[in-house]
Amino acid sequence: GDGAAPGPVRGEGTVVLATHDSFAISDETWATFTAETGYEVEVLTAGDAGTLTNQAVLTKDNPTADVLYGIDNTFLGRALDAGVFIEYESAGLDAVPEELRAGPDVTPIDFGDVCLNYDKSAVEPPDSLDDLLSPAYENMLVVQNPAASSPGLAFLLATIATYGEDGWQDYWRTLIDNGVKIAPDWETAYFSDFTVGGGGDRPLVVSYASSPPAGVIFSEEPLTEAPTGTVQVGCFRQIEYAGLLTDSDEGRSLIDFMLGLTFQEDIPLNMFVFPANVDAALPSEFTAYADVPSEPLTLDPATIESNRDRWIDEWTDLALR
Amino acid sequence: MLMVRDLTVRFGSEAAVDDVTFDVPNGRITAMLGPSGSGKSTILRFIAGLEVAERGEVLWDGERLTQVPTHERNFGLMFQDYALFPHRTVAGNVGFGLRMRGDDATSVEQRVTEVLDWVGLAGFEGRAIPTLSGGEQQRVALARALAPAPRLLMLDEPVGSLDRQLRSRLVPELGVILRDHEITALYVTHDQDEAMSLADQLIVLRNGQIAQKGAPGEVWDQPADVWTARFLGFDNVFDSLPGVSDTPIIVRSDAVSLDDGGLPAVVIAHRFRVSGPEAVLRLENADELVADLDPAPPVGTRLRVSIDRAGTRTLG
Amino acid sequence: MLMVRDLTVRFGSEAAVDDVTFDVPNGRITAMLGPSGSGKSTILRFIAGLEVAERGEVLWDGERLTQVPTHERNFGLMFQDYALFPHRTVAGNVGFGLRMRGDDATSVEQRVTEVLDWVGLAGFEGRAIPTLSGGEQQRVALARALAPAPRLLMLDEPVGSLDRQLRSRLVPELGVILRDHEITALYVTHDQDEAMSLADQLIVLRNGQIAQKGAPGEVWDQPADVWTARFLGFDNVFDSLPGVSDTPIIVRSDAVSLDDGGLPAVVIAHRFRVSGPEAVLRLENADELVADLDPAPPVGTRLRVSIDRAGTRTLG
Amino acid sequence: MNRPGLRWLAVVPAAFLAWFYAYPIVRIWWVGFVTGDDGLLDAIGTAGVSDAAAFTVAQAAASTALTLLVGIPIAGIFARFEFPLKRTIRAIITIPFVLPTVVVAAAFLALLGPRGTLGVDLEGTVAAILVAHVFYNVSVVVRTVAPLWESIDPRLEAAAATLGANRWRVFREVTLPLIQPAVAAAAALVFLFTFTSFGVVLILGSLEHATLEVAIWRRAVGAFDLQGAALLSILQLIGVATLLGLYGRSQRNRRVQQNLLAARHTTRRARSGPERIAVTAGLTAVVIFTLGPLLSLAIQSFGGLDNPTLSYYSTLDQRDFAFAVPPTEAVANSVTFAAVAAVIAAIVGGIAAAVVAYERTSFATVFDTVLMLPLGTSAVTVGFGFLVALDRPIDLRTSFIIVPLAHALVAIPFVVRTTAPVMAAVRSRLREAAAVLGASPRRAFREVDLPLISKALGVGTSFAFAVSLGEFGATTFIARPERPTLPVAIERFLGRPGGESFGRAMAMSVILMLVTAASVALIDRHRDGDF
Ligand SMILES: Nc1ncnc2c1ncn2[C@@H]1O[C@H](COP(=O)(O)OP(=O)(O)OP(=O)(O)O)[C@@H](O)[C@H]1O
Ligand SMILES: Nc1ncnc2c1ncn2[C@@H]1O[C@H](COP(=O)(O)OP(=O)(O)OP(=O)(O)O)[C@@H](O)[C@H]1O
Ligand SMILES: [Mg+2]
Ligand SMILES: [Mg+2]
Repeated sequence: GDGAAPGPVRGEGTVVLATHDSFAISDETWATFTAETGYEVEVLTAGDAGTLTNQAVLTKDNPTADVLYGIDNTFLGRALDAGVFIEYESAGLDAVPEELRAGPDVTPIDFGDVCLNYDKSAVEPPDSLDDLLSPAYENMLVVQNPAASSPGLAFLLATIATYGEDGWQDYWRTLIDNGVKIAPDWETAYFSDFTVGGGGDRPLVVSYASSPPAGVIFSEEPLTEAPTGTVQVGCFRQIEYAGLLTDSDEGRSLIDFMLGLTFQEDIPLNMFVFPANVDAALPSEFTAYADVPSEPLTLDPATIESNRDRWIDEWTDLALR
Repeated sequence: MLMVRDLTVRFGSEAAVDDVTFDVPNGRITAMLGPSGSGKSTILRFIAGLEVAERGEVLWDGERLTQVPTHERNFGLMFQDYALFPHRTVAGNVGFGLRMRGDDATSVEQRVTEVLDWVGLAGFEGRAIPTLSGGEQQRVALARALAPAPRLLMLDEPVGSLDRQLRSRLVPELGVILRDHEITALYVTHDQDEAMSLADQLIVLRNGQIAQKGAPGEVWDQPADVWTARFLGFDNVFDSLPGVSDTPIIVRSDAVSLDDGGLPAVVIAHRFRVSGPEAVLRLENADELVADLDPAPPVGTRLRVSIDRAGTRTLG
Repeated sequence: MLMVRDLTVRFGSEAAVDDVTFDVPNGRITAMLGPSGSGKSTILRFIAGLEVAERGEVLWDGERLTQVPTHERNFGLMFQDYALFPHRTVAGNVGFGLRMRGDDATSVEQRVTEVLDWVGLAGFEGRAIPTLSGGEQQRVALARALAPAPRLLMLDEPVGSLDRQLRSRLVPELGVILRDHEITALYVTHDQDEAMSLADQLIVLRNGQIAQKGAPGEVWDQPADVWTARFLGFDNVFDSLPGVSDTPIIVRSDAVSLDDGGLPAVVIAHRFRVSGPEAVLRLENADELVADLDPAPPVGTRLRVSIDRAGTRTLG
Repeated sequence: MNRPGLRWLAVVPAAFLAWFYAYPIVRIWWVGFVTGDDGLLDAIGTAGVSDAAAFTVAQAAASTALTLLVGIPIAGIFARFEFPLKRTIRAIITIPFVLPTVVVAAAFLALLGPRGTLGVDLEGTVAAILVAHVFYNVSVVVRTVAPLWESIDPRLEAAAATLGANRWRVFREVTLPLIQPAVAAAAALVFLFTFTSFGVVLILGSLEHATLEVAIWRRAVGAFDLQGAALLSILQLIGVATLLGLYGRSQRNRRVQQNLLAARHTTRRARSGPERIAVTAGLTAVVIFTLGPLLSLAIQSFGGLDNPTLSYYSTLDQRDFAFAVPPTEAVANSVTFAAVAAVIAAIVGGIAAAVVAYERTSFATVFDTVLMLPLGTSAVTVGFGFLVALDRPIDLRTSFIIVPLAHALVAIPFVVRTTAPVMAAVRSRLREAAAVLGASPRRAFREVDLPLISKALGVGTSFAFAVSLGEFGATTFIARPERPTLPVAIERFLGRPGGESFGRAMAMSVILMLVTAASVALIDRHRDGDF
């Protein structure tokens, strides 16, 4: 919009950040930002990561925000193709591991691993995705529909990364024969079907590596040990990026700030993902109950972008029809 | 026989119907007269089972109907405001009761034509209710109530907005129809002549109570009291008439004649009636006396009149 | 002066009003009579601006009103079916016109009480319309139409469902009120006596056309034709009467007397009237003759009657 | 009598729809076709589409039929009888309407899931979809039909009874024809609502069942195949328009003017034994059906029956984590949005209804159809349409008003459908009476029509309010200033593992229920005051 527009007035010390619904950061952090840069922040929330990406593409010619944050590697390719971002290399990138980066357009801010969670009291964790096919794990796993759920998609990608573009279909067929349950979304899977979350009957669920600590923090009675554990294999890494939508200083300074320690260290307990900045200190719950998988799986954003729909369609055909 | 016993209907505090008891013998026609608001419609609605009474009950041939729902009583009711079905044609309205009874289409159609014909609405079958004139609507309502020939037919001012000519044809014919089909009838009207010519029994209501009850002839020969007499339309009703009677008395207007030895009076007005002009006289005691004087003397004329006892009736 | 010129209103093919022209002089009362469906209400609705005519126009003091919207005509109309506002109290209905006129609350209230009082509904201000009896509703409608004292007041059977007693008080008083306020009035009624006693002018409608027009007295003295005479309620109307007249003639029932040299006739029925019993005779030519014979001879009696010329009127 | 000079009023709703509906969706279609590659073939090629279309229509029709079946008797009870707690019950049955699908899903699974308390497992069956749809929409039928029904002169039914019609016949022959416009209106609303049903189908429905809505969402969001999405949403719109066209035709010349009475003259306490039984049974049934799932939520919000706790409520507003929206803030946001949306919908919808009801022209019929379309258009289409269309002349995309606007778009059809039938039933004779008493047409409308329709208008408005509370429509697809509403707050809690998050989400849901019931009851109370 132009100066006359109601809502966010651009420039004049306000920087607009577009992000997804589950974005959250504490007020203190923003206060710091304003104190440091003099800019006020206005946050626009816009559905899930997919919706967010599409919005960025749709409003490319007349962006609604200065900075976009929350787009992950499963959708990044789309935004890059559309060229919605203005190149920006933040100084803070030095503190970010190489494997998180994805070119000059975007700045990695955080990452989270979609891993199998298991009920410590009910099962031994599998050592590989293959184990899940064994009778020992019959009717034990619940996953989400990749068409409707981001962790669901991540798990599908994990299987593809593991068994290759031609191998994953057979894996899934066997998995289904072994009684995997498919839930429409994470909430249903975790709160209705998972034995720990909601008294369901499935001790294995696709969730996040950060779920165990979260489970401890938000458990009804104080816990000294997490009731759930993370299976270290078959984890798919989701990396969330920030990108510059308008060629503006306030935008740049916001991205810089997001890589800074104040912001980075505020991330885990608000969004339950890990900071991209290696210097950022983790909260005790994370160090205690979350173990970051050593070699998480990933796929190249471009590959994901060009195949995602076909994969999902194929999956739907073999899983649901 | 229809019996209404100790009927009392209250709306809020005041009683619309107050301890009313009467019978309607089978196949007979009872006319109900009464001022506006005296409880006529309420009584009909109660008999139909549409009104809950505070006290009292209605019986048919000795059977208590309190628990019998309206649609099983086989009592017809023509509503004062017609209550025609706005979404149905004239035929749809008139044939309704027959269809409910389960008659087959053709016989319904036949009967509808027949009844409409009778009320002078031949060819109106297809007309929509809102396009009818007031009197036409009233006739459709009458036809609708009559068509199924219920065992009891209650008519709430069935011909009130029809012209006299049509009325003077319909009313006697209605009487014949009712008697032919042995339909017991309860007939609310404001037209004394109608009541007289049609009814076997007359009920006069006053403030929800029965003021008088009896055969039309009796009632007119012997109105119970001054109020009833006046209500029945008698012009010259006096609590007493000096030199003639000191009990309540009615004087027929044609019983008054000029007589130099009679009561002094002055002509204060003329009244035009179809039957001819009438002179309104004021007597010395300020009572007004209507007299058939033809030609009527000009207003203001002082004169003396005497009253032919044959033309008087004492009350009470 | 209200002028209606060449009015023709058609619904579909048939004309409800067919080339009607008449005037209502200022401050005068015109009564409109006519069979059900003869076009009375339609004419009123047209004058009020609620009906579009195929032809014809209405003028007030020479001014064409065709383009004047209803609410600016200051014509009052009491609808035959009352059209009371169901969601307003009695007072809300009666005071409506006054409020539209912009009267202040207190004067509205005052006027409402006054008018309600007059129609005998004192204390009904707060009552809800659906709780009123038929006649009460009619009186509210009358009060509502009268309250703002419009320059032209059109009343469509204003007292049709009121008892005779109340009517005989209201109608004359209404006349006085109208004249006092110099309200021009158009009054539809089915009651000849009402028309006679109230109106300065009489219009008789037949199938949407004017059958006769004139002062009440004239009209009753000289009905235009047999139909009109019969419609006006004359009992003995004959196209000709052997030995008495071979042109259309009316015979008053009290002009008939027993006379051995008279016309042979047989008593076929009795009719009870408030004024006393009447005998219905059949003459040799099968015409029926109603006669005031007191006491009435039993049905079946063969007798001879003569007719007093003084009691007859020839038509046309 | 045709009310003159109303047609021009149509410009208000027409302009509104043109700006906030027609223009956006046309823009997004346009974008779709210019950017699209092989979307055309994809969209049509996918075998799923025809199935989806078929399933969409089938489940919508079935849901509508069921909802009417349940709703009409209840509407009758509300329309004809007085009973204790009337307003409360009326408010209660409106609650489901606003609940987020995830929450309802959780509730249903708790009752009808694999380990459901009722012992039947409907998870993933079409039955689950239908039951949920009835659960959501029964109040639509009740609240749309009751206002007209309770205005019908009972003497007509009495007349039928005196002519020998038993209760059923009276209903069939007299009542139903007279309330038919309202019933049809309710049917249309429920149909459109279920036709574009998204969450219910996605979460409760077996996953292989996809409605067009889901297909469009997958194309637009998942695959970002705007061309395919555009094609599907055009397909969807054609379907909706056709059905609405038929609806419009069926309604022509079906209007009957009648003597509308105030509820207090038509409703009474149940008298005979059968009546009492029927009323009690009906109300109990609907209350149980509604409250059952709601209660299971409430119970969970207290940490279950074994060891109930208030902790979820007490901890709701401690802002220990940034994502946790304090209830006060969420309630404030929700109510503000809802109020604005309701006002917009009431004004625009009210005017639209007047045009539809009084203009007996074919123009009105078409206009009527168009008014309903937003309810039958996929939310994602409208949402993305907003993004590409509403940046000039003034940039509304990120302004506060965008949210209530999006809600109003969905709410307007409710206002129109609840109000127009009653408006059309007002006897023109009354307007004539007002006119001869000196009331100008505008004044006559205010003095005669308005009081008679205000109740229906109120119902429409409270629907608009509810629609907004429930965050229906395009809002999830547009970027919005961070003003988290109750549903958003609930979703945020649900997005976190741990029993406490779930408990808090349930607690937040209970708050949403209370807010809904309270506001609906409030608007009703205000309306019950009328005549
Ligand atoms: N909208 C309409 N469509 C068709 N015919 C109509 C319509 N309105 C009135 N008519 C017919 O026009 C004729 C005159 O109607 P109107 O109401 O003027 O009669 P009326 O003289 O008032 O009769 P009544 O004394 O019964 O009220 C009637 O035959 C009626 O059927
Ligand atoms: N629902 C009601 N609430 C309060 N009063 C009522 C109700 N219904 C009728 N009344 C009153 O009861 C009395 C009797 O009413 P009813 O209709 O029986 O009179 P009616 O004899 O039929 O009069 P009319 O000849 O005018 O029709 C009237 O005074 C009326 O105001
Ligand atoms: Mg009555
Ligand atoms: Mg008329």
